[in-house]
Order: sequence, then C-alpha cells, then structure tokens
Amino acid sequence: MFNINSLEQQDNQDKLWDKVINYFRKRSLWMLHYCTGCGAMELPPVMTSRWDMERFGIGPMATPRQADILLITGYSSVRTMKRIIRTYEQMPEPKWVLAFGSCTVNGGMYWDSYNVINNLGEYIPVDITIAGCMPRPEAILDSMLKLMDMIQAGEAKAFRKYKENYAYYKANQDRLFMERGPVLESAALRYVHEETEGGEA
Amino acid sequence: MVDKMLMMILIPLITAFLTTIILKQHKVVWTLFLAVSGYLSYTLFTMYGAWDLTWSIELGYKIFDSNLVLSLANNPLGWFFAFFASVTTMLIAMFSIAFNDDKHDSKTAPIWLILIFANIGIFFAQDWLMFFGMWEMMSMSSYFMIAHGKEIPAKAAKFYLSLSLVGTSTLLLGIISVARLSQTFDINASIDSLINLFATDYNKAILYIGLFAVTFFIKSAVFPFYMWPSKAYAESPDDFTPFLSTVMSKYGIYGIVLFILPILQNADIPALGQINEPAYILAVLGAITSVLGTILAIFETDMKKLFAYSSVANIGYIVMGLSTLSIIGIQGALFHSINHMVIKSAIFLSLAAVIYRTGEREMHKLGGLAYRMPLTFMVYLLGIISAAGIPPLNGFASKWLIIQALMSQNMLFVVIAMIFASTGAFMYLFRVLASVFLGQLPDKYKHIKEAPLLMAIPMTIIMLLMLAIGVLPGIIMKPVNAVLIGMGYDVQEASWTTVHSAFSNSDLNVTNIFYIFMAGAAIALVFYLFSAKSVKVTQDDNYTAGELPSDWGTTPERFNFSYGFYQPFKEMFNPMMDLISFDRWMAAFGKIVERISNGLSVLYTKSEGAILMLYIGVAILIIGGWII
Amino acid sequence: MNSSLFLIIIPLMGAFIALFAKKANRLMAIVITLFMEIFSIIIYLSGKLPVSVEIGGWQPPYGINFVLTPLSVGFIILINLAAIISLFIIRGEKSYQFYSTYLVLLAASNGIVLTGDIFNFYIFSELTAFGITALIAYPKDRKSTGAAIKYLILASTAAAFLLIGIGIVYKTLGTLNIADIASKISLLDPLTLELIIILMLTGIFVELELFPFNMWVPKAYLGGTASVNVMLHGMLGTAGAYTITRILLTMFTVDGSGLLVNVNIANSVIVIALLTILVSEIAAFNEKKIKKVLAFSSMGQMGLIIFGFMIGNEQAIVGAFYLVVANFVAKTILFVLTGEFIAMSGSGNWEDMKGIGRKHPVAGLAFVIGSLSLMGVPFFAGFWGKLGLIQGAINGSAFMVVGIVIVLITAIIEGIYFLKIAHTLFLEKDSDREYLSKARVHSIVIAAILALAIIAIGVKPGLIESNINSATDEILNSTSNYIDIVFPRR
Amino acid sequence: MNRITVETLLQDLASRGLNGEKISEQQIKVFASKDNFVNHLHYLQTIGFEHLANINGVDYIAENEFEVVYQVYSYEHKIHIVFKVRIPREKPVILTVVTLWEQAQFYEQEVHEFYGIYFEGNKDLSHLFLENWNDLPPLRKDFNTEEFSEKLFGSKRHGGGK
Amino acid sequence: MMTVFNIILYSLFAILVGLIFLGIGRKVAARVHLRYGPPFYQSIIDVIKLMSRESITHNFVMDLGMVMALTGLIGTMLYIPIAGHIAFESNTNIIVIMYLMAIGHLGMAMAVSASGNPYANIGVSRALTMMLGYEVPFFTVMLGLIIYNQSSSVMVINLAQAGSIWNWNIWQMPIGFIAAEMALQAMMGEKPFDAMIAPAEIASGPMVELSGRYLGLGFLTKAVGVFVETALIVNFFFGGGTSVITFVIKQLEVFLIAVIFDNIFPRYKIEQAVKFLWIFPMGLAVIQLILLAI
Repeated sequence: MFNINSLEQQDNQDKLWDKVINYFRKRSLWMLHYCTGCGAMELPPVMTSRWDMERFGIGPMATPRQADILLITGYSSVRTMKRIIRTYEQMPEPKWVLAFGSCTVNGGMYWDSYNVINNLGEYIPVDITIAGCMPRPEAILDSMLKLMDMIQAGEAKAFRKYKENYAYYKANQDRLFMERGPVLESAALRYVHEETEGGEA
Repeated sequence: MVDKMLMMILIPLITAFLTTIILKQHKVVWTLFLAVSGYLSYTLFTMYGAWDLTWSIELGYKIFDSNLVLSLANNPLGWFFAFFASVTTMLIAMFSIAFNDDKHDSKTAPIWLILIFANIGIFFAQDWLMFFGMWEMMSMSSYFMIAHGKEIPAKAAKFYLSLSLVGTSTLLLGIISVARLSQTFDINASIDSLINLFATDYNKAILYIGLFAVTFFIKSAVFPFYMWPSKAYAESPDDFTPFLSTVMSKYGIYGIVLFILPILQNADIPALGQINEPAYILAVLGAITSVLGTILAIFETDMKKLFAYSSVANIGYIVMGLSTLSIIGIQGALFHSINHMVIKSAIFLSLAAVIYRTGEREMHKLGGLAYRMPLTFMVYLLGIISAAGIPPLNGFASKWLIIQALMSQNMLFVVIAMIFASTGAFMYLFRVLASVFLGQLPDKYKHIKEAPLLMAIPMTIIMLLMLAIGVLPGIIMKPVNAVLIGMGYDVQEASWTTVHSAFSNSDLNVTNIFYIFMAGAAIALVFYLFSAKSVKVTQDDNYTAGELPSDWGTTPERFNFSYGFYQPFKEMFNPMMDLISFDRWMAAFGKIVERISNGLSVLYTKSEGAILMLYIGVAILIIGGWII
Repeated sequence: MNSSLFLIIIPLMGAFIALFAKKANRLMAIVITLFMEIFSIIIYLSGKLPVSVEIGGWQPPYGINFVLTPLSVGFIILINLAAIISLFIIRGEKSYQFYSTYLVLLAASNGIVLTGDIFNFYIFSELTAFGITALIAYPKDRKSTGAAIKYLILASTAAAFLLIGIGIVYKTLGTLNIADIASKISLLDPLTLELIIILMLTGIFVELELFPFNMWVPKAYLGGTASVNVMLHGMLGTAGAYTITRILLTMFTVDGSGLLVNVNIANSVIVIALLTILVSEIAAFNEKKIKKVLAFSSMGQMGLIIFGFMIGNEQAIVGAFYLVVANFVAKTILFVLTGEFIAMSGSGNWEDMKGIGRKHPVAGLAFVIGSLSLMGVPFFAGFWGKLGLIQGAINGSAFMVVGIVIVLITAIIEGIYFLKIAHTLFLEKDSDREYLSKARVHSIVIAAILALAIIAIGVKPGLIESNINSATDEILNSTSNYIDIVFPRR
Repeated sequence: MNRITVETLLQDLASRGLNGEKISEQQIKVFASKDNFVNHLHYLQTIGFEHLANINGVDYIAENEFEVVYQVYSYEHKIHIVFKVRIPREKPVILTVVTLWEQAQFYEQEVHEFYGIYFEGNKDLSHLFLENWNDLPPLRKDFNTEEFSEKLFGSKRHGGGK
Repeated sequence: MMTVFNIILYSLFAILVGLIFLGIGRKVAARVHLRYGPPFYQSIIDVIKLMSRESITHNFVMDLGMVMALTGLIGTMLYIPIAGHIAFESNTNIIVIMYLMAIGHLGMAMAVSASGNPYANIGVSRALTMMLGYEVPFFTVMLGLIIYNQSSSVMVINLAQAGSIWNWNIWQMPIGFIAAEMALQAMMGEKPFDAMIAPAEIASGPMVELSGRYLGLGFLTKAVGVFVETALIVNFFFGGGTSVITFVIKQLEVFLIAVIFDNIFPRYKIEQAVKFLWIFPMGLAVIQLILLAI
C-alpha cells in the first residue's frame, strides 16, 4: 500500500503513478468558500450557467474535511484570520489556497487599517492570488484553470510549505493572536481614569 | 438411577436455603448460584429425548373424590423452553458473579434460586395445580427480586405485583372452572374437555380461554398490560434484568403454546378468512403490542426502560407468529422466543457492564464508551444487528419465518404492523448505540476500564452463540421440530441451513446469506485497503465552522446530540400520546382505591357509630329475610 | 368421661387462687393451661369420643350436658394452644388481676365449645366478653380503655339480643338443650322462628367480627398488647367459629341440606360475610398502623370462614375448616411478630419498621410465610382453604359466583398490602433510626415453629386431612347425628 | 399625544435653555452641556422620543475636545434629534445613560473602546471587538494607524507584498 | 471458482454503472440549470481522487462502519437478479433484500456518529426517521406483489412478467407503481426528502466528518445503493429485462425520473416528509392491496 502524503516519500515519487493521480486531482476539485469580504458575490456567476465551473469538475463543498481548495474571497480581520487558520488546518492533504482580490493579498484599500492583515501569505501558504478589486468571473475561471495545470504539473505544493516551515507561520500567527505589549509608543497617551471609588483599565 | 426430575427441583431449593445462611460472602453465594444453573443445564441437556421421565407427589387432599396428585413430566415443549432458559441463566450467573462485588451486591441470590426452582416447575408441570403453585411462587419471588430491598424499586415492583396478582387469581378461577369440566386437574384432559365444550357452549368456552389468556398476557406484557415492564425492568437489579426480560417474559408464551394453541387448532371455531376468530384477536393484540412497544421505546431516554419496551415489542412478534396457527408461524414464534432470549441477554448484559462501570442509566449523560470498552461495544453492536433482524445474525431467520407465515395466512395489516415495528426497532436500537457508545466521551469517563474478565466471558460466549445460530439455524430448528411433532403437527425434518417457507420455491438458505455477506465484506475491504492512509484526530477536532468549542465552554457532554434524538418524530405522536395513556388511568385507579380505604378506616375510628351499625346489621338480616 | 368437667373447673379454681399467689401467678397460669392442652389431647386420642356427658347425672333435656365430639375437642386444643402462646409472649411482669381474668377467659372459652345447653352457652359468652374487656383495658392508657369500653357496650347489647332469643326459644319449645331445640325447631311457625334466628345471629355476629357488627375490632386489637391480641384472635375467634358450626349449622338447619331452615336468612348471612370481606380488605389496603392492618385482615378471614360454612356443600366446609386452621396459625405468627417489631421500632406504623427483616432474617421470613399463607399462595396452608372455598362455591348457585369474584379481588388487595409490609421489613434501615431493643429469642422460635407448621400443611395437606374430614362429616348432616349423640336411647 | 412639529420642539427646547438648529423637516440638532444633559434626555424620552438609535464619539483634536452624539428618534412625532455633548479631551469623562436606555450599555462600551471616553456609572466597559489591544484607542486622531499597520502587519506602501 | 469471478464481475459492474448513473444525474441536473455540467464519468474521477487523498479518522468505529456500509450494499446487490441471471444460485427473497439494505444504513450511521459531530448525529436521526417513513409504504407495495404472485422470490416475479410489454407489473399494478416511485424518491434521498443530507442546514449532514477514503466509500455506497434500488424497481415493475443492456437502460429511466423530481422540488422538513410518506404512498399502497386482495 502506498502512502502518498507523508512528506519524505512525496518528493522522490514523480513516477507515472503520480501523474495519473494528478490528472484525477485536476479533474475533480472541490471548493470551500471562506466568504469574508465582497468576493463571495463573484462565485455564483462562475458556478451557474454563464461560466459553469462544474464543467471542469469543480464544485462547492460544505465542510473543510471534503474540500480541496480553500477560497478566501476578501479582506480578513484578525478575528476572521483565527477561523481561517483553524479551517485550513482541518483540511486533509493535498490542499490548495486561492486568495481573491487585492484586499486579501496586500490589504487592498484597508492597507493601513488597524485590524486588517496586509499579507495573507504570511499566515497560510497561498497557491494562487487573483488580482482585481474583486476579480471578475473570467479571472476566477482562468485562475482555476491555471491551478489545474499547476496540479497536473505537480508544482502546486504550497501545502507542503506550511508543513516544512510551520515555525515561521506559527510565529506570524502568534504575533497576531498571542498576548502582546503595546505596538506604538503613543500607547502612553492613554487616559487612565482614576475612578473615585476604584481604578479602571 | 436417582430421579433426575426430583433432583432438578430439590437442588435449587437446598442451595437457596444454604445461601440465606452464608449471605455475607457474596463471592461464594454467587459461585454456588452458577454451579446450580450449570448443573441444571447439564441435566436438561442429557434429558433430551427421555420423554417418559416423570415425578409425582401425592398430597392426600381429597378433591373430585380422588386423592390430589401433583406431577412433573419431561415433555418436548417444556424441555425446549426449560433448557434454553437454563442455558441463558447459566450465562447470566457467570456475569453476576463479577457484577455482585461488594459495591453492587443485591443479596438476592436465594430468591433467584427459588425463582429458578419455580421456573423448572412451570415448564414441566403436568397438572394445573402444580402449574398454578409454581406460577404463584414465581410471581412472588420475582416481586421480591425486583424490589430487592430498595425504596424506588419497591414502588415499581408494587405495580408489577398488583398486575401479577390479578393474573394469578384469573388463573385460579380458570383452572377451577376448567377442572370442574373434566373432573381432574390434568392439563391434557382439560384441553380435550375444553375442545368439546366449544361445540356445546361457545361463549362459555371463550370465557374460560379468556381467563387463561389474561394471565398469560399479563406475564408476557401483551397489549392491554404492556406498561409494567418499563417500570419493573428499569428498577430491578442490573444483572437480574436480563433474566427478567428474556426468561420470564416467555412464561406467558409457554402458557399460550401449551394451552391456547391446541384448543384454537382443533376446536371448530367459525373462521374469519383463513384463520379463526380468536386467533385473529391474538394477532391484532400482538400487532398492537409490537407497534406500541416500538413507538414508546423510541421516545424513552433511560436505556433500560427503552429495552423493556423493546422486549414488549419482541413479545408482540412472537404472539403474531403464534396467532397464524400454521406450522411455519409456530416455528417462527418458537425460534424467535429463543433468539430473543439470546439477543436480549447480550444487550442487557452489555448495558449492565456499562452501568457497572459508569453507574449512570440516562443515555444522554453517557457517550463515547466504545473507545474505552471495545468488547462491550462489540457485544452490544452484534446484539442490535441481530435484534434489528439483519441477515448474517440470528434475529433475521425467525423474523423472516413469522413474516412468511403471516403473509401466507393473508393477514395483511398484521404484516404491515410487523414491518413498521421492525423498522422502528432499528431506530431505537441505533439511538442507544449512538448516545451511549459513540459520540463524545465525557471527561468523567475518560479513565473507565473495560468490563472485568468474568463479565467479558459470558458476553463473548453469547456473541459467538448469536453468530452460530445466525449461520446454522438448525441448532434451534431441530428442537423446534421436536416440539412441533410433540404437539401433533406433521413437519418434515429441519435441515441445518435452510429455513422453509409456505410460498412456492422461496425457501431460504441462511448460510448462503452469510457467504454473500462475506463476499461483500471482502470487496469492501479491498477498496478500503487500496485507498490512502488516514490520520487519527482527537475527539474534539470537529468541523464547527472554524470555532473552537472550548472557546464557547461546550463540554463533551453538551457537544453530544443525544437528548432529543427523535424530537421531530416525537412531536408527531404527542397529541395521540396524551390521549390514551394507560399509566395515568392505572395511577388514577390506584388513587381511588386508596381514598376509599382511608374513608373506611376512618369509619372504624369513630366510636359512636358502633351501636348504630349494629342496628343496621339487624336491619339487613330482617330485610334479607323478606327479599333475597 | 366426667373428668371433662375439669376443663372448666380447674381454670376457675386457678382464677380464684391467683388472687393470693403474688409471685407464682405466671407460673400457675402456664401450668394450668399446659395441663388443659395435654388433657384435651388425651381426650381427643382416647377414641371413645362422640359422647355426651351429663353433669350431675341429670338427663339432658333437664340437666346440662357437655358434648365431646372430634370437632369440639379439636377446637379446644386450638384454643388452649393460643392460650399457651399468648402466655409465653407476655411482655413484662403482670399483676394478679391479669392472670385471674385470663384464667376466667380460658374457662369460659372452653365452656362455650363444650356446653350442649344454650343458656349455658349464653353465660360462657358473657364471661368471655367481660374477660376480654378486662384484658384489653389492662394497659390502662387512653387508647386501651376507650377500646375496652366500646367493646363492652357492643358485647352487652349483643348478649341482650342473645338472651331475648333464648327466652323466646325457652317459652315456645320449653327446653334449653341444643339437641332438643334442634329436634323440635321445625314445629315452630316460620315467623317466630325467623325472630329467634335474627336475635340469636345478632348476638353471635358481634363476637364473629362480621361487617356491621365489628366496629369494636380495630380499636380492640390496637388497644390490647400482643399477647391479648393472640388471645382475642386465637381463643375468641376460634370459639366464635365453633359457635357458627353449633348454633347455625346444627340448631337452625334442615337435615342433610346443611342450609338454614329459612333460606332467605342464609343468603343474607352470605351477603354480610361478603360485605365483611370486601370492607375489611379495602380498609386495610392503605392502613399505616400494622396492628389495625392485622385487625382488618382477621375480620376478612372470619368473613371468608363464615362464607365457607354458609355455602354448605361438602367441599366448601372442608375449605372453611382448612381456613380456620391456617388463619389461626398464620395470624398467631403475625401477632407474635408484630408485638416484637413494635417493641423494636418503637412506633406502630409499618413504614418505620425498615430493615428489621435484615436484622432478624428468621423473623422476617416467618412474617413473609404467614402473610403468604393468608393470601392463599399455593404450598402454604391457606391455599387449600381458598381452593376448597372456590371449589365449593362454583358448584353452588349463580349468586355464589359473585362471592368468588369478591374473594379473588380481596385476595389480590390483601396480597398487595401484605407484601408491601413484608418488603418494608427487608428495606435498608434509614441511617438515623436506631432499634430500641433486640427481638426476644423465644417469640422468634414460636413464630418459626408455626411457620414450619404452615409449610408442612401447605405441602402435605394430608397431615390434617383425616381430622378435617371427620369434622366435616359431623357438620354435614349435623342435626341428626348431634341428636343421636345427646339422646342415644331414642 | 398630538404630533409636535420641529418648530414647536425647538421653542420647547429653547425654553429649557438648549439651543437647537433645524436641519430638515424631520431632523434637528441640539447642543447640551456636560453637566445636565441627562435630565434633558430624560425629558425628551418622556415626551415621546423613546428610541435611542446610537451613541458615537467625535474627536475634535483641534479644539482639544471630544463630542458624544446621541441619536434619538420618536416614532410618534417622526422627528430625529442629534443630541451633541462636548467633553474636554484630557479628562474625557461623561455620565452614563444606561439608566434611561439599557442598550446604551453596548454603545458606551464601543465608544470607550474606540475613543477612551469613560462613562461614569457604566459597570462593564470591557473590550467588545478588539482582542488583546493595549494601544491607544484606534479611532482617536492621534493614533497613527499606518504606523501601527506597518509594525503589526508589516504592510508596504504600494503593496510590495512577498 | 466461478462464483468468485462472478462476484467480482457483478460488483465492479454495479459500481461502475452506479457511478455513471450519478454522473449522468449531475449532467441532467446541469442541463436543467441550462448549463453543460460535468462529463458523465465525473463521479468515477471524484471517487478515485477521494481514494487518493489523505483522510482523518476519529476512532476504529469509523473504519468498521464505512466498510460495513459498503459490505451491506454489495451483499444486497449480489442478491438481486440482473437481467435474469444472478451471482449466487440461491433464490432471491424480497424480505431478505429489505433487511440486507438495513446493514448499509446501520454501517454508515455508526461510522458517522462515531465522529462525535452533532451535525452527523442530527443527520443520522433524520435519516432513520425517514427510513421508517419510506420503508412501510415500499414494503406494502412489495406485499401486494408477493400476494399477487404467491411467492416472495424475485425470480418468480420476473418470470411472471416475461411475455410482452403489456403484462409488465406496471400495467397490472399502476397505483402500486406510483406508491413505489414516491417511496423510491425518499429511499434514494432525492430532493423532496433529502432532509438528512441538507447541505445548507447541517453541512451535508452525516458526511460532515467523512474525508478522503471514507467519503470515497460513502460515494461507492451511494452508487451501489442507486443501482440496487433502481434494479429492484425494474425487476418488480418493468419485467426485469432479458439482456443486460435493456436492463441498464430501464434502470437509467427510473433514476432519471428521480433526478428530475430532485431538481424541481424544495426540501421537506423531516416530520412533513414522514407525514407525506405515510399518507400518500401508504394510502395508494393500501388501495392497491385491497384491489389485489379482492
């Protein structure tokens, strides 16, 4: 019995069997939409009769356990990031991540906002990022086809990057979620009200 | 050669007496109990075929101008029930040695031994007085067994007691009225006399059969008296419940087969379609019992109560099988009563092991025990597979026989009820599996161990028994045929593997199904092994839309969905449930009797009424003189 | 056979001596009762039994005579047995009044059974009434004195009715001898006969604890101590059962058919008996005090016995006799044990007696056996009585079927409350309650012996089959052979 | 209650010492002082303005003042009042209105979290949206979001993402 | 040896045909939505992809349950005559088939509820309630068949319909056929009765925790299940067919009827579904019984 997903074996296994499997993986991709921002509206047209994503065997799935691709369709604030990471970790191997639009990639118009992350790639490995302040369905379909070619060629190995340098990703994640001191010096200007009866944070 | 029958009666009594004295050392007491039941099973095994073995005692009480003689005789029907009952008791005895350690000891071994003595007596009684004596002894000792010296069980047992007392008095009335007909207490003689009575006075005969039927229905919890098992089974000691639900519910069935069937078979009764009228009533009662038992079981949250109702439903199947009066039907019914013994003891033993380890009876408080108690889980799983009547195991063949018989007798609506009940059975059987053994394991039970060795042995034996009977039904079908020949049916030799049906070329080779099942398993395994490996994940790593359950403070118990498991289904039946609820009527009746009794005893406390009552008495005498 | 007079004289003399012997009262009473018991057994086995003893040589219609038949001597044995048991279980030293009244009571109850003269029967029943009132009132607290007074009133009114009845009989028939009355009874015109029967029956029924007449029973049993209860039930109850056979079934029956001269009265007596059973069992169902439960249950049993005798055919009377014996033994066990249990648990309610069965397993077991026999469970003595009763009733008229149904229903009710009590004995003791004292060994021993007796009779009724059959033959055509015994020459 | 128009309301408020301005037929603006604004709000509540739509803060860093704006609306009179209260920026303390409207609790919690205005009498002013935040309340003008985002999320001007 | 070869041939045939049916079903559904839809062999690709993916398991019960599910359904399939010939020579009994199908449900339900996810348990409780709903009418129809042909063996029922198209059972028992059709809709878990796999409400119900190879096994179970159920209907009402091809085509027709209904109807709540199943199909079946019994 072969075990295709343990890390060591995968690299030296580019035999014919791998190609055949990649064909099947390419032809049947199941998506899990993580609809955070406004990107979610772009997906229905892709799936319905106008562009019909299902021709390529791509279909929506309800749970991370069954999904191959994780679509993050908008800006993600700190709290949303926590859910994204948990869902990503619940997905079995081989899994791919598609980031939609500029907000996900470099924070987009919220680049200087205090709670929107600016670069998704620092927290989870992203395979394909689609440009556009919400890419049109054609762009999405094109990215899907691009992903399929990458899978066929065996280059879509971002999920292994997450395993290999997990420490790096973990460090970034902890910086967001773990208890941390004030980031700017201006924190000192905080007004601390000495309540006549008791102190207040 | 020492008289086997006498020994079979004396040994339980002597050991009962012995155990009362040394009740303190529970280990010794329960090993003695196992020894007795082992001895009984062995002797019974050797008695197969020796149908001439009898034992009688002359009581010197003059009745019907001859001295009263009570006798026991070894007959195929009695032997059939007695042997399988004692085998089940032996297995349960092995279980209760481990179960009754110092924390759980219910000190009821002596009473149970008396119950076994009565059990043997009932199955081998040749005349009605011996039957009645043993029947009364059985109901009294079962009352004390269920109550076993605790407050709440006493209340539940009181309800059982009042019903069984009603049963015994109708039995007594029936016995005396039938004995008067045939001027002797002998059972076979009374059957013949009742058959000719059918010719002369139909209504009187129906009344006499009704009296007997009431007793048997109460003891086997058929339709009008289906409420007491849920109270009695739940409260009785956990290692006694398997005996109560498997062996004791068969007394009524034995009674029906012994007395009512031969009469309905031979007496010329106006037929309704292919079967005669009383048999049809029996079928309808059986159908209602099984449907009602199933529905009530689905809504139950206490697992022992749930399986009490499940036993009621199974009794319904057996009664339906008997009511067809055809060879196939009776074969199915007898086969199912033995299957029910094996299945229910497996299920109740595994539940007792769960209660022994966790001390909890409510299903929604348990969960995920399969991971801590794998053997108990396997026994329970095989138990519910055969209880649901799924082919490779033994529950299927008997249900198949009963359905075939019902169909061949064209009793269509009874078949539909049977199918509704057996599919419904699947619902509540799975509910217990899901809420007790699967799902999240609460923190309380993280460290419970598997059932002790002495419990594990009987459970595994029963599991293998289920498989063996499932694959080779001949084990049970051969004795069943002996019984049928004993009852005068001409039935062809039972083969080891095939089960015969009334329809054209639809006989069933059960072992074949086992092979098919194995083939299917082989192919499925191939698919399973040829796919990628799987990674083991902890119990709380579930898809919860990205949320961490611990963030929101959900403990494993609250994370289990098992309380309102069939809530939508229950809401459909609620209006009907409130309308007819026998329990409320019975409780109300009990209240009325208590209020009257208080009123009367108050009447006695007041002193001034005394003389007035005296004159009322005189008045009664005077008026009596004129009128009556 | 003149020595049979001793059965009455010795207890009376003992009663007189008891006034003076301070310490030895108890010993003397025991010796006398033991002598009574042995003497009556000797008479029973002497073999020349059906004999009528004329006192002072006077011929029967003029003098008083004692009638010694297997039936009457059998009852005497039972009465004295109850007397011995009640003496043994006396709790605490009793002063002389207790023993003297007890001896008077013993003499009187022996007298009731032996005497062949109706007036003599009236005197002895008066004596028993006074004896029992004194004994019930002995504890001198409010409850027992109230009970005694209530019983006294009822007993005296009953005695008055009896006396008037006897007066009328004497005036119309000119004789007081039972056998003589029995032979001449048919000459009376029906109206006076009916009047006599009603008067006599009212007198007897009070003592027999039948429904409208038994208002005194619960309070009497509650008031008296355990030993007095045994006396009340053992001696009076058995004597009462005997009077039924003598007065009802001998004097007022037409030969052979065993029914009352006037059939209507027989039916109303059956109605009263059934009423008693029904009322007493239902009243006992939800009763908290154990003594009252037993009182109601003994009423029910008496109703059953009388119902048995009234049915009249041979099977029913055998059943009734079995019931008399079984009820006598079972009730004695229960009274003996309740005495102990009340002393142990300190309160009269059976709910507070948890765990006594676990402390004294033998006592608990005896209690269970006693209650099972009362319920009529097979392999216990009571069952043969119930079987005979139903067997006899089913052959009787359709009206009897109602009786059977009532008997069965009451058996169910009795079963429920008796087993409920029996089970509370075996419940785990609540931790806070402590037992006041240990049960006394000898009363447990008595209870155990009697329990064994019940099982023996239950498993092998043949043991007492012969004596019961002889008693039933005597009852069946009672008038003719009673008269032959008393007037052999005629 | 008969319906009151914007004009009568303004006169009514003026008589109580509150100067108000009419914005439109259904909307007026009212300025109140820090000390007695709660009584006025209570009066408004009694005459029909039972719906408190929102409480939000405004940071006038130039005038070194915070402004707390209460949006109050009456279904009956169909009039929407913008009730403004000014408080000094150094000691941003104001009385709570939880006693008048319960839902004010969450609005005040939010305003406190994002402006640092302390509502006296509000029992629970803990964080509502931001997680483990120890910096200056973010919506204050003197909070430099760009620098914060640079430091925490490592963003580059014109998106020089990795 | 022949039977082993027979079994492998039959099961592969059933799985392939089942998967292709599912593919065609998705194609038809797409056509209803006016779009092209995936190739007909899409399901086969999905299954192979799932089999090759890594999967997560909570405990041994999941593995046992999924294998048991497939075992049960393959066992049932081996028991049904396909176009006249049968893998095992023993006669085929309707009641056996009814009970064998229960193994599939039990295995799936057990595996899924072992995952401990509340969604899964809700899905299973709905599935079992639904099973009670459709099992009773379906069996009543079969009861009618058994009484009509006086034999409970499928082969006999097939032979009875051999001749021309006109003596197919669909013409003898039209009402029974409609009832069976409704029950079939619920049995296959198609739209009006798919409360148990409601993706929107309980995240694909029982399948919520199944990944990789378990989902693959689940797909195979569904495929064989579709094959078995359609085969039953064809055997009972469409004369069982002489050659394998006509048999498969008839099966496809039956399946497509269900798929089209699937795309038209919204979803019933579970108690509405059971009420519907107990009133309409059950009523029709009982009427059919009465007609037959007379």
